[in-house]
Amino acid sequence: MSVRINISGEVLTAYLEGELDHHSAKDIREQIDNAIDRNAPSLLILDFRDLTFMDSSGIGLVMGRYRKMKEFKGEIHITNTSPQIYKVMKLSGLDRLARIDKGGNNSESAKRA
Amino acid sequence: MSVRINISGEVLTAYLEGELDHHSAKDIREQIDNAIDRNAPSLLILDFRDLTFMDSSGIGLVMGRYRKMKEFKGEIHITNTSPQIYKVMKLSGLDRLARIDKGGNNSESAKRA
Amino acid sequence: MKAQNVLKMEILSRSSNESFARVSVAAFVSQLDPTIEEISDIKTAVSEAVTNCIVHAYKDGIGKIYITVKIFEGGTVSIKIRDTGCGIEDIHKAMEPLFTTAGGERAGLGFAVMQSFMDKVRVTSAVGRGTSVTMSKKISTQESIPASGKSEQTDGGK
Amino acid sequence: MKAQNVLKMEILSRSSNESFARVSVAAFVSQLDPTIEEISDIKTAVSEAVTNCIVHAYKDGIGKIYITVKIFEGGTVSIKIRDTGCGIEDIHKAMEPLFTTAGGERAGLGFAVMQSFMDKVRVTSAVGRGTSVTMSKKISTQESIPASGKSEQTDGGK
Ligand SMILES: Nc1ncnc2c1ncn2[C@@H]1O[C@H](COP(=O)(O)OP(=O)(O)O)[C@@H](O)[C@H]1O
Ligand SMILES: Nc1ncnc2c1ncn2[C@@H]1O[C@H](COP(=O)(O)OP(=O)(O)O)[C@@H](O)[C@H]1O
Repeated sequence: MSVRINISGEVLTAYLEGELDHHSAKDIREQIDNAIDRNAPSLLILDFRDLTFMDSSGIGLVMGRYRKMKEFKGEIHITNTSPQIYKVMKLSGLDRLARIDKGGNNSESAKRA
Repeated sequence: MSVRINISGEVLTAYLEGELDHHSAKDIREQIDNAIDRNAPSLLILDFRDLTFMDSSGIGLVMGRYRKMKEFKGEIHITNTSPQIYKVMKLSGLDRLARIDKGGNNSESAKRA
Repeated sequence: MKAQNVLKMEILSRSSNESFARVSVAAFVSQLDPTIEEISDIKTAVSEAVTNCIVHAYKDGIGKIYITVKIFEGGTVSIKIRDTGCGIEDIHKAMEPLFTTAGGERAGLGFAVMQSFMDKVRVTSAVGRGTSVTMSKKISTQESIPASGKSEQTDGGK
Repeated sequence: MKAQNVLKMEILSRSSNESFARVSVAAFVSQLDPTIEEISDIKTAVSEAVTNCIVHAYKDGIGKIYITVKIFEGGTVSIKIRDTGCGIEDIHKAMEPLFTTAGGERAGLGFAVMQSFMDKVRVTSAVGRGTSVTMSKKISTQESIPASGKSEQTDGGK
């Protein structure tokens, strides 16, 4: 599990890659928070294109970043969620707090059951 | 695990796909033997391009086909073995009974440890 | 009903085993030829239950997690995840969505995910003795396992 | 030496479990960050030992196969595969390359593969009581596992 961070003006994009669970969340959280603290973006985009798995620990991570961005009136978008990840997100009601775009996720073609 | 069989003149080529172990060997063996019985080829080519795993059950399968082809003076070639499969083959001394060509196997690029 | 195939596993409550647990349960269930969606539902539910053992049951140390997977005729999978950790005082409350005793970054949605991704979830627990979560799911398409599972030996001459 | 991480598994001697066994042992060992060659050596050796339980130990029925994987500091993996089947009369002879009691399509190379792909192989057996094969291998590159394995809980506020 890794995260690549891109800053462009007021927009901070975090590209998550791999499997996001309780084990991997801490390190990812710290990297994103460090980047938020240094850059104070007005928009945080979490790009899930290369995220192949997520459980409710991922919801915790998104919620935490949502609260952090709120502190200084920033927004959060989630993009390229796979069907599996979208299903977890829906359950949490996260779709009512943040914009979530489906599609574009690479994980389904990569892994066959 | 599956096998695709191609007949061209006196040459019968069996393309093995998947993981060859004791569990999968029986079905593959029967399919190849049926094709040999129907076509009486003078050369059997076992193409391991899409074989992603093989243990000593695969050696048993190759040995058995070697003996079967010998009965009517046919030959056997093994082609496109991955490093893992070649290692198992070497151990059996099969490289002294049949021509084995390395290279061209797709399995290493597909699976990462 | 007798299970056609059974897997029992025992792992330590290290967070590095979360991924291993869901991958191996999925690998075992894959003999039923499930859809990608069914497999990821199962992986997600297993991940939640195993994480709960690590985060809640054994919050102050390392303990053992026992996983039993059973495959029944007709394609139903039952998965039991058991710990001998702290136990749950009020199971009903624990299973409410958004309820968590851990605070911080836990979403309180573990049980909600298990319930919505599996057909049935049953939880038993005793404070100080541990918790057991049993979940089941019917797999839609199913490649039947031969009753003996070793036909290749009887007629294959091995 | 104390193991840093331990997996215990119990599966039935159905041939459909051969693939599951090697995949899950490989998934567990992958936390050491092995090379592709090391992982396929381990998968092949596990496949041989598990197949032997199915083909030889329980040749007339279905029995249980017990697998224990231990990861030690420094990156050594130990894998024990045990059955309670028919046992081996002469272990020395059984381990000779090309020796097989099964005939047909068995190559008699199972033990030879285990010995050449792993660093050490130890076999103990008692006729009528079962067989135990313990193999170990040192993994070259190794990502160290933190001693507690749950640091994310202590400072992550979960
Ligand atoms: N195996 C367990 N052992 C002890 N307590 C548990 C266990 N599983 C769940 N709980 C309790 O139930 C609560 C709700 O669990 P869950 O819905 O998975 O959410 P979360 O894990 O995010 O807290 C937990 O906060 C914990 O108090
Ligand atoms: N778990 C076991 N239980 C009983 N006998 C065994 C077991 N493993 C191996 N053997 C005996 O040792 C012989 C050699 O085994 P091996 O080298 O793996 O070759 P193969 O499996 O091809 O026969 C077998 O034919 C069998 O007689």
